[in-house]
Amino acid sequence: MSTITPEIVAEHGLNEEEYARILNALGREPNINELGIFSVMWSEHCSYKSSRRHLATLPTEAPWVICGPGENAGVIDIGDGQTAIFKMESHNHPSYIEPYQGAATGVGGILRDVFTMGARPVANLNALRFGSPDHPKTRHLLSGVVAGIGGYGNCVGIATVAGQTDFDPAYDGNILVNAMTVGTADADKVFYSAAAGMGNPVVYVGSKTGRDGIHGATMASAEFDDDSEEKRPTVQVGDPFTEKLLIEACLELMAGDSIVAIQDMGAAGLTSSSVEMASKGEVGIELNLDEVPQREENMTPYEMMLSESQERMLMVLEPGREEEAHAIFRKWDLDFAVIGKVTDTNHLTLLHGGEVVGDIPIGPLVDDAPNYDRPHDVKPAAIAAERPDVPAPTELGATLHQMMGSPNLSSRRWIWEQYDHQVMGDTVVLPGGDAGVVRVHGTDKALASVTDCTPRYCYADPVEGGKQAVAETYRNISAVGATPLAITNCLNFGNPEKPEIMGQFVGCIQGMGEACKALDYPVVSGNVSLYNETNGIAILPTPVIGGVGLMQDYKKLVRIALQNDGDSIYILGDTGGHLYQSIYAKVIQDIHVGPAPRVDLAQEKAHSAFVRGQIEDGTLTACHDVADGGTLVALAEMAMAGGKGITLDHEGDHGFWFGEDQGRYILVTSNGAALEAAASEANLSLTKLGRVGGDSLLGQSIDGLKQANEDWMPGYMAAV
Amino acid sequence: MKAKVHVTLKSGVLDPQGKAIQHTLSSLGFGGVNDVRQGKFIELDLEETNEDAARAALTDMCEKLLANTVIENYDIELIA
Amino acid sequence: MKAKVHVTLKSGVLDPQGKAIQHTLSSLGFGGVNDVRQGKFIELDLEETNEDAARAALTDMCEKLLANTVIENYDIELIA
Amino acid sequence: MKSAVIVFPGSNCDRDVAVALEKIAGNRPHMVWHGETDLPEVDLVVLPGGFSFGDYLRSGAMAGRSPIMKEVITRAHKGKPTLGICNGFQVLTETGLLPGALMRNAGLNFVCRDVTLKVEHANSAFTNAYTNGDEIRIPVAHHDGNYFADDDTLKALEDNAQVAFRYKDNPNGSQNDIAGIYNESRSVLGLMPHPERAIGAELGSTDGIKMFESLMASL
Ligand SMILES: Nc1ncnc2c1ncn2[C@@H]1O[C@H](COP(=O)(O)OP(=O)(O)O)[C@@H](O)[C@H]1O
Ligand SMILES: [Mg+2]
Repeated sequence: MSTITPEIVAEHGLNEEEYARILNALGREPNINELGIFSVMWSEHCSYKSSRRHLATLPTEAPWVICGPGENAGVIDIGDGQTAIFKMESHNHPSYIEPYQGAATGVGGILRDVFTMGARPVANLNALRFGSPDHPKTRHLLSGVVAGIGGYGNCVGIATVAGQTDFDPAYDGNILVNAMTVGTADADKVFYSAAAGMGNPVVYVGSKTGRDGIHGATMASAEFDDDSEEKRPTVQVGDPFTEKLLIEACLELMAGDSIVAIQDMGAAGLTSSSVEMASKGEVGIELNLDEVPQREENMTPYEMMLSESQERMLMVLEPGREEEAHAIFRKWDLDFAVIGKVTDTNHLTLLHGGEVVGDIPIGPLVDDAPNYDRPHDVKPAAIAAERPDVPAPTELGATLHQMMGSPNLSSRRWIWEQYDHQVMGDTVVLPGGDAGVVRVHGTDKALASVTDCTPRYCYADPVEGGKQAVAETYRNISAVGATPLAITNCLNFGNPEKPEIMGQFVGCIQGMGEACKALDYPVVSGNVSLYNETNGIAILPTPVIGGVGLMQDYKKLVRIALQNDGDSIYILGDTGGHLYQSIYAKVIQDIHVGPAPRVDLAQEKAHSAFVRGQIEDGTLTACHDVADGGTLVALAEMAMAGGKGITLDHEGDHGFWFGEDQGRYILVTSNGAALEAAASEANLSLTKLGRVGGDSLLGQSIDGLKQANEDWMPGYMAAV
Repeated sequence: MKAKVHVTLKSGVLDPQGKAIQHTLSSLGFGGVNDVRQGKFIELDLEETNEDAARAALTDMCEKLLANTVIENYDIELIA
Repeated sequence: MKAKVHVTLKSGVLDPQGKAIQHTLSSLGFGGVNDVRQGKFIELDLEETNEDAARAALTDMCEKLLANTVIENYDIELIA
Repeated sequence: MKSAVIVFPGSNCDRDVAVALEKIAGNRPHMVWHGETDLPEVDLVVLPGGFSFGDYLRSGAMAGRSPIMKEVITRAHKGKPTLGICNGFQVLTETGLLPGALMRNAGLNFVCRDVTLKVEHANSAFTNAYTNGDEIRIPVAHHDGNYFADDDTLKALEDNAQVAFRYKDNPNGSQNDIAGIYNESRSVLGLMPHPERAIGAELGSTDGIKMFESLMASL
């Protein structure tokens, strides 16, 4: 066996101190397999070494939380013995290298995290960030990512119901592709990953293992595979057909009682899945790598342990149940192999060709993982001492028209029409609304889900931005009439070794935590993606929040589209006219400095309760939260969706119409008196803005606004 | 000048389509098919008559559009 | 025995992919591309070692699965 | 009306159509796995939407060669009503039960949206609750819905009144705006749009209901 040189250690991304810890954990020098395993388990991605202590501050509990962070996905109670299971994950880097496959395998990976817990996936969401539309790579990346998300999700047959897409030059060299899946399972059919039962079989199912995505594989194969052919691509290719079979096969097996534990093979495949199962169960696992189904010849233990081939799962079965399980996987034409067993050694033991090729104590591998308290400097960044006033536009209507056709406010129809958003027949609010809503199959209940984040606020003020991201999902879920229950998240940041970036991270987490706590809206799962930097230029801090809420009766939901001529239009919440960091300031006035709007969490809670109450009572005919672009943009969106005009009878300056003050909703009703009485009883600020009617808004025809709004993206994508 | 371009997956890259074809062939009773790989075959009709110039243009087309060089190889054949 | 199968669209059958490629090539600045047709290229590895038997089996595979003979032609090439 | 829904590996609208059949026609269809060779005695066979075999090679190609298809074809030749929706339509053309082929959408992208269809010929067990010329809203969701047939076939389809539905605003480049066709005897219908997704106002449209009502009344 080769000795481990400092170069090999460095190529595995381990620093000297970390390597010393490995020597200490093992009490000897690792072999290359063991080094590979330590390196992936102690990578930022798997060990959360920069983020762990901060994540630990997030609130994760509520009476309805069945399983918080720590498992493959979070689980919440949705009543009647049913649960919702969800998580979000990043696939940023792979999507930049190969947008189609990167995004596709991102969707595949997050689906597995959800169905590995026993859930049938019922909705996919995503949050995408691209560089400037003018950047030469943006079109190619956007078209590949969207095709990849659709290509995978459509084929597997899970509706993609909501998402978010933004452009900003900060993502020119690091796009973000975050994918979220929501599933449902019966509460007594939730599966966990803790291995148990000495001697129980460890079973591999799904696709065969190839040399996909092995990090540092160049080096390792030079060591072990002299006649290595062409340099191997590290890009994984997704196979959604196999994923669909895997979902059906796993759910069929899960209907019985033969599974002790189950875990998808995600990042660091066989390594992280087996280590996590052993660690959670406080047992050992012995794997005989000769039994691993292999797609290529002469695979080394190193390659097998580190391969990130897709569409694979690892399970521990009850003893003697192998044949029954095998029959199911045979029916679905999937590989099935007993590759090891649970042991009482508390070690991960690897056998290959009759030899022990790795033997690592699980405790140190997991518990001794680095856990850094990186220096951080939390401070609002963009509050310039001297900042200009944000001037008024020359003409309100024309400015609205210009904003509706700008890249970040334009319609995303070009994207979501490439996603099957209706498959499974339960989607009752399609993309384009405030939240995607899918019925809980066969019931009147429905789940509302959404992804949100406003990176420009997070950059200007990490704490407020962190709060805002949580609050915006809370609002979007409330706006359809659902009760927000819990969130998942995907925290995308630059290099945590820089104090200002770490400061953004810590600040955002602080804000998120405050919001989750105040709103009774805990974190049940999530993911962290750091080092999103190219040539020292970091992305904007982008803590994407995925929120999930529940409606008892989907028939009561409201949408954003204006329904009836003559209905009265109100805004709930005060408008202070906060223009700094607004779309108006950025797009129309080219002003990028100034503080982010503040989030009043007590008010968020009160407003949400009020809105949900009014929807429940049937008072509202349409509802929409006020977000990017402010009040006038929200009104235009409602008008376009309903194909109806609005007559405004409220006077306001540009701060009123374009300001991005938080916590506000547009409420539309046929019964203004009832709404006004309810608001005054609840002591909430409600302002009448006008009424539905005609075919224009501020002199702009709704058709014209719609055209500007709909045409930007198809036009952009058609150009070369 | 006519050209034929073959675009194939690099070796080691998973080919879900090939795998599925192989599987269906075997269930149709075609035994003894060890492996199937599916690629693309693109025929182009170019105005260019100079062979070198045509090859250069085609290489450029492959790099820029016809092949995804992260996972695919391409091969250009010219027919006078 | 290895085999290469080309599956191409019959002439007269419209080829949306070929047309799109041609269009994109032209907007990428590749002028003088008169026509583009996209087909499939399938490589098979067979256990069969007899050429005639292999060709017969492949013809059968093409007729039964690899090509849709309503719209596609196929061409079989054997490599010893 | 007794019905069977064929389930291929990768089908994903099998449950959706079963829900629609049960909701409107009143009883639950038999779900028949593609690997079976026997079909139960039923009045209607449905080939559902989805991505059978991942739509690898060609959409519907591998499903068209599944063991169960032999029996489906035999029954269809005997006049047993057979409905193919989306991927099911692709399977029907791959097996030759319907003429032509479904190619990649002209815009190359997958397209999921509500489209307006004109009911062209409503004289079949699938469509007689509609009236010729009706305009209905039904969603499409496909990547390969671009209907192609040679000139003679197209002429025959038109002459024999075999075009069931036409797009008002063609989303995929189909010849003659064809969205759905019958076989000569009108016992087989294939269409790209998804009537099973248009069976409730909450889903955005109720215009698919009449297809299931037609079937229930006729069979
Ligand atoms: N930002 C976060 N907030 C809450 N939980 C998190 C966060 N990041 C990671 N987690 C949790 O840490 C665990 C490990 O995450 P990850 O490695 O992404 O899981 P997996 O390997 O199953 O995809 C999961 O339970 C995940 O929910
Ligand atoms: Mg997981």
